[in-house]
Amino acid sequence: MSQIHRIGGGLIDRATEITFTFNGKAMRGHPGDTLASALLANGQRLVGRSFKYHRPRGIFTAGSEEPNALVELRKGAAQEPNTRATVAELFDGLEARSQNHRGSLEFDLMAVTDLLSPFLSAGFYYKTFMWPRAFWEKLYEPAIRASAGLGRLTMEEDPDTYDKGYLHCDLLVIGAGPSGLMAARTAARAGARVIVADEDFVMGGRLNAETLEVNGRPGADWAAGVVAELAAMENVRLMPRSTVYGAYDHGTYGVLERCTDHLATSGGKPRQVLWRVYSRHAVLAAGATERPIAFGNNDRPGVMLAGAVRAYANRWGVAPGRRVAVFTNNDDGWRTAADLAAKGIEVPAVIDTRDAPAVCDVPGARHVRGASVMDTRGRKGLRQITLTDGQMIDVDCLAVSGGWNPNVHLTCHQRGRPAWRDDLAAFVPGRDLPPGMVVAGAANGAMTLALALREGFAAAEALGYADKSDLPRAEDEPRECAPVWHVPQSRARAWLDLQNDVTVKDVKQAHQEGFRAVEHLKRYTTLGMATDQGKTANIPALAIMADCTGRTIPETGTTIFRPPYTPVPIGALAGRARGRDFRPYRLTPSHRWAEAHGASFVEVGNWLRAQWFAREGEQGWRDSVDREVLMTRGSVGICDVTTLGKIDIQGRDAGEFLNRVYCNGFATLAVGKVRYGLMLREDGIAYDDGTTARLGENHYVMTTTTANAVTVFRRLEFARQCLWPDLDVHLISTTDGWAQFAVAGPNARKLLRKVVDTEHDLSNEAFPFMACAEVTVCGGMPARLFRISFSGELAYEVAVPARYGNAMMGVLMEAGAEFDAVPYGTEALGVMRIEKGHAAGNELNGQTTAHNLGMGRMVSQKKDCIGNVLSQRPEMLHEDAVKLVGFRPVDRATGLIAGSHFIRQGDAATMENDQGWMSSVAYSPSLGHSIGLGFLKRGDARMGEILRAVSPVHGREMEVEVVSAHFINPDGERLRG
Amino acid sequence: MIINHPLLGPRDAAEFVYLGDAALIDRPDWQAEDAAEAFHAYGYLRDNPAGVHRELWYHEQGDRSWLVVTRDTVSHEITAVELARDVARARGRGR
Amino acid sequence: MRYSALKILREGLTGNKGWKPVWRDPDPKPEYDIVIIGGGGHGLATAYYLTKEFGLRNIAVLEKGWIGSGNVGRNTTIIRSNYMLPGNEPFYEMSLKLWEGLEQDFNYNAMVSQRSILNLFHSDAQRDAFVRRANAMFLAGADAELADADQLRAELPFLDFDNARFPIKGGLFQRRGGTVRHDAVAWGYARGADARGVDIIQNCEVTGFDIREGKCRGVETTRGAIRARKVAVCVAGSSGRVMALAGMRLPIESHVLQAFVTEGLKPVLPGVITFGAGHFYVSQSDKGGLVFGGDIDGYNSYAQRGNLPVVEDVAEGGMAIMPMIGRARLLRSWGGIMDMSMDGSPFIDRTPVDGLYFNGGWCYGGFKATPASGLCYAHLLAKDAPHPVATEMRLDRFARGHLIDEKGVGNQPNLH
Amino acid sequence: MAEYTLQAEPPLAGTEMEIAGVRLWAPNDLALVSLALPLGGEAAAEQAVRAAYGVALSGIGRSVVAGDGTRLIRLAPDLAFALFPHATPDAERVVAERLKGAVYTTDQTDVWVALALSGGNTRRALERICPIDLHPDVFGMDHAARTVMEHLGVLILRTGDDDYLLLSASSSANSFLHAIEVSLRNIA
Repeated sequence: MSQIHRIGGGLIDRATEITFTFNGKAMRGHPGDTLASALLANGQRLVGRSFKYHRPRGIFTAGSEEPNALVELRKGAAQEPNTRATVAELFDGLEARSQNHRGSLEFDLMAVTDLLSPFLSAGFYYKTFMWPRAFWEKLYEPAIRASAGLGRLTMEEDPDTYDKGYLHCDLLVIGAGPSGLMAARTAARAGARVIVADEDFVMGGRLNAETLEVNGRPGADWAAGVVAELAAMENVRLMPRSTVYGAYDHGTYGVLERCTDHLATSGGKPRQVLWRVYSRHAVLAAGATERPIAFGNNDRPGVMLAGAVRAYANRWGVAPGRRVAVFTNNDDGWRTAADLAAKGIEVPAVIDTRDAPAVCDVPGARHVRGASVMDTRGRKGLRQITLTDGQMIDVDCLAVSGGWNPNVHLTCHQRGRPAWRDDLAAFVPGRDLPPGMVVAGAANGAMTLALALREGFAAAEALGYADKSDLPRAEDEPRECAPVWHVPQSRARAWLDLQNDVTVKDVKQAHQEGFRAVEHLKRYTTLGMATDQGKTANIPALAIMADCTGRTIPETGTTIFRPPYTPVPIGALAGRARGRDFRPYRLTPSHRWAEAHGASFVEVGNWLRAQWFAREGEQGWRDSVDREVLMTRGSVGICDVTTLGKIDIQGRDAGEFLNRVYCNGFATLAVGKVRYGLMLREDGIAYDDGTTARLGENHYVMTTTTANAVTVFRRLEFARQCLWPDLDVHLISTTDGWAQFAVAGPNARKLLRKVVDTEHDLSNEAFPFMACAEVTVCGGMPARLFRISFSGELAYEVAVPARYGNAMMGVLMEAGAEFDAVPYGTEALGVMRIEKGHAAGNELNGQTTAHNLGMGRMVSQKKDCIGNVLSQRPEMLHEDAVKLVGFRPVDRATGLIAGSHFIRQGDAATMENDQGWMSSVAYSPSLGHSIGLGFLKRGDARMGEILRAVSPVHGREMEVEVVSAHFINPDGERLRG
Repeated sequence: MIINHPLLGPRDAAEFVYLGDAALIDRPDWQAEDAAEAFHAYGYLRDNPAGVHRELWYHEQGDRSWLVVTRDTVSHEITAVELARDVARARGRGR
Repeated sequence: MRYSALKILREGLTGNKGWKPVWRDPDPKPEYDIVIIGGGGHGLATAYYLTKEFGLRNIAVLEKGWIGSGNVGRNTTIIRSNYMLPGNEPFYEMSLKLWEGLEQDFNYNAMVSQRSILNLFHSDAQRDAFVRRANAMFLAGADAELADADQLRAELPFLDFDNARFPIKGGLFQRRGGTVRHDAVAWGYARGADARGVDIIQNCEVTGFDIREGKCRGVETTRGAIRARKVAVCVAGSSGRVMALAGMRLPIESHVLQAFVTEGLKPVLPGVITFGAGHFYVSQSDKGGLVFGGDIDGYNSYAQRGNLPVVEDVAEGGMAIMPMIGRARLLRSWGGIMDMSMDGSPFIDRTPVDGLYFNGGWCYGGFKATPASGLCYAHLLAKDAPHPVATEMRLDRFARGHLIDEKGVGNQPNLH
Repeated sequence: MAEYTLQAEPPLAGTEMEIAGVRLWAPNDLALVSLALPLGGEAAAEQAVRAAYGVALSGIGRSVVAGDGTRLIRLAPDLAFALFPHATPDAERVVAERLKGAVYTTDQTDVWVALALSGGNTRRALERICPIDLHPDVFGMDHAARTVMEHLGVLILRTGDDDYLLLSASSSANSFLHAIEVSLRNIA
């Protein structure tokens, strides 16, 4: 097929011909075409099927409001469903396919639903498909789902990349039509930082689609001139192919820039950029959208909006039909007739609902006054129209104009309500605009070119950007409109929402059934819920409802629009944050050493930590972990514990501050000592624990758990700034600054002795359990040494500046070689802490109290500290409260299951009989069987009791014995030794 | 949203972490007769107004200051931003 | 009027002219036995069960705007009973059972679709917590199923198993979970309540309470004063506003939660999927749109709209677990106002004012709770005693120290 | 002589590239020490700074370069950073000795990692990740701001017409470099 509908003129590059395919059929077009203009040029009228009745559909509009012409664009993983052909820029090699049909586009098997339409009226599905109950999921719903939906996702990962960005300006101009360009030029000349965003790939708005003149020149030329001037200014950023999709709080706008959608491939560059624009002011100059008139069978391919018809002729040099009738209720429809006739296209008739004289001379056209189109014929393309006066006219295209609706969408994004203007028979922006926004031009109801230019200028001026240049000259073209929404003589179905197949009858039925509020109407009939969000359908439907209720349109209500203005790909909203770039990785200082020594890594928050270090010959992770535990307890092990939060706390009142943020006492901590601290939330729940070391008179270092490092810091700042602002205390995080290693096991001291410089006495007497000091290692390297133990062994933590951490790990291992030192990972760490009965994240889960954890006595009632008052609420201290205890399987060969619940022997496994839960389990290589920590009602008083630990989700249960949580070395002589 | 930081100028609210009603500054006296009740009200009961709300935001991705922001919960309009430390002192908090 | 396939057939053949209003549009009477404030899902369900289960008749539901205009019309339509704590799980399990028979019960197809819900986990600690939760579900008579990564890969091959920042280690299924056509729930309850004589009064805003001598005797409204023996507040999202009229402060903050839907797509998702290392949950509607959401915006708000950071955060979560949705387009976003309570759990309780009852604090668990909330509130109103599955949903639980905190984040509503 | 010696391995050592006409590199041996001004001792602290460095602390969000090349960055009313070339792991002691106990000092050298960018396209690249307005009239010479880029906390400094120094947490150095590098590639 060649471009049989191509005519002269337009803003396309005729010298270059490009090829594309539609449903596999090769076609040709030119740069500057949209897919829609090229399809029309090639005579392709049928482009899709409707959602519900699978009716044949053609191109209806020339913009982003398109309800019909949705295609699957591109192929393979790059295939994108539901792309509007009317805004898809044509490129060489473009592949498009129609969607939502079974069988071919021409012979859609699902079209049978159209025959059943009397039974598929509004909301039919709420009234049936209920019997038998099981059939809904098995039969009805799958059938409905299969026939619903539009395009297909490929199920493959989106192959393109996306980016984001942040822009700042004084003025964001939304829409580069006449008013937008005037506002931009005025503000730019006044020196403002201006951004102009327009969804089209050519700026100029309707000027590109019209034959109107500015300053005696074609409007498109004037626009190009202004664009060129703006492009040359440093304070202006022009953003074509950029849709302002949302107006958010405080002058924040969301803008989607399509960078490579007009190219065959993205070439490794981001396909789209999602900009967040911060703007002091905005001029909304988004123009207006034409609306149709509802009449019988008004959905056939060939029935189009009048403004679109002339846009195709004027901008793209395409005749949407060979014989085009115009059906209008307003003056603007006549412009289509005149422009087409001037292009040599036959216009047999202009049918005007108004009984009024011709608006202009249209050569060759009959003027049918006071009449309407009431029906059409032509199954897959319009052939004939029938008028209310009985005339039948053969046409292959009908240009319909029901007037224009200002594009008020962005004015509603902060819940602003549009206001009705009778003279325009349309909603215009209301008073409650987003702060900083001014509306100009057709978006504001200024429907003529001269008005639009003037408003654009005035908008900039009103915002304080004055420019002395003259307003360009243009005419106030005739724009009278006499609202007609529906042709009542039509007997056939008359469509309102073309995509979702909502007809006038559906609206009437909704009214009949009481769904009269606008939102009820939409939700019940699905009106305006399609991909076009009812941009052409909502107002006519509202008018029909108003008619039913006998109220005016504004009394009936209005729909308010929500973001986005046009749909935004999820990929663009996510930007780079996907796959492994979803969140940053934090690596421990010894990460490279661990990689080189067989570590498996595990995600702990954003950290990657060594989980275990497999050795050759080990059969699975348990072998490695058991070995790491046994070798640590047997001699010495080393673990990178840098991820624990470290907060440097200084100030004259630092000690007092600590005394208030920990529930246990800190007032007496001596310099050179470390103390375990338990932090409560103000609601009395245990929150975080760790150790705090006093390095100097006014200098402490707090450690937090890995998980809570950030939030503890935040809470401390709250206490410091908001609760006790006059304490002299200063906080700064040093988590990343120090590489910290646990050195644990009976040979820990011997190992460290080789590394810590000799002037530091490490003897048990000089450096006992819970001592700390600033020392040097490896010949003068500043380091910190803490004698603390998570494993229950003789243990230290030694810290060096982080950049020496990788080397330090190697040095510790080298020095430990004679003791057969092992590196151990988080698994062995976890096993050893369970063996020792230390609570960790599974126990400090934000639901447990110090009382539950067996640390109730730590909560001092003798001082003011966060959480101590509310921790004393009666039901938190209940004698029946759960207590942290240890468990071991009665059958030692059985593995315990974390998450099991405890049930008394003989009781049924029900919630009423629930005695608690197992929070952590591990295989203890030291004991040779599985052990667990768990919370049990009055657990501390039930030592020796045998309970059932049930895990119905595993289909398992086992007998367990309640034991002390301190499985290993309960007296602690090892860690003090 | 944009929070006009009293020291740093306008910043995207995404840099901040929200806590809640600025009444959280007014932590009760732990030794008062009615301490249990006062802490219950402090910890759990909120005015939750539809309108002007004084609330605490923390500039976590910034200067780490806690701010008291006066914001309308219906329109989101912000009419004042103060350093929480100043507010706390003005409300009588000290050491 | 009973709905059936036959009825549709008959109407279709006669031009669909015989359909009647689904609910009447009565003027308020001067007095009712019970006035329910709030024509949302919970309020309408309460009215329905008061008539159906407790035989009460003289009831009005007062709605400020149009029924279903609150969160029942703005949620992501998910039903499930995968809770952990004794104060919650039996209640939500009863709710799920009510969902299972709801449509036949009120003769309205709300498209209850038990397509399953899957919570992904990404760490061992998360798995342990899920096992604890799954077992609690079993103890309460609910269903749960644990799947490892291999099973998930077979069942949901489009999830990102190979390139994920937080690898999927497995998931917790509740196969009986799923979705419901949310608006239809309000309409179905309204229809059932109306048929049993309940007056549903739209465009009737409560402007005050008539409280004298410690007893609530009625309400002032934009359509005049209405006397009532009992007044039942049921306006989650606006609880703070309405209860302020009665001079009451609540353990609740109002927050905005955004929700999103894409353009229609052919079926891609079998059920509901939630991400365990970010904020994202998604299902696909019968119309084909991916319906998804994430975390609340995080600041007190009564504006039914949100801001960009959360939109982007949610999309990031989506791309992190299913990068095949990158080219699906977000079509519409909206915001609902949540009653975020201090422990993330709701209230169905008497108030210190005699005759004044309160139902609220649903956080974002309100939709799935609709049937049980209605039944339990009706029980409380009819018998002045809590329903056995709702005994812990009391306003005084914070003073007593009995928290129902599923997430363990404490008295900071925006973290629940 | 000790038996063992430790070799420094700064996370991004040796990073040096040019993309989109922008030079991107990790400066060597940059030390960073935080200075906390004691409550009630602010004047003394500022005096000590002036005495030690010959310059006054700047206003918040600004920095000032002392004669010895130390850049003093004022981040909050009671917090400043001293950024200076220094190779050995004793930066905190060096600064503390100069300030004679008038401020609380904490070594921040290894908490952070630095990347420098230079070239005409720098702002265009940073636009993709930086929410701060970097327009030269707004974010002037020696301005400093802490903000968030690609989920990373970043301290950004303007050190020349088209020169910026960015600091972020050292543990996420690779992700930080990746974020900057992608920004440059995306505009190339």
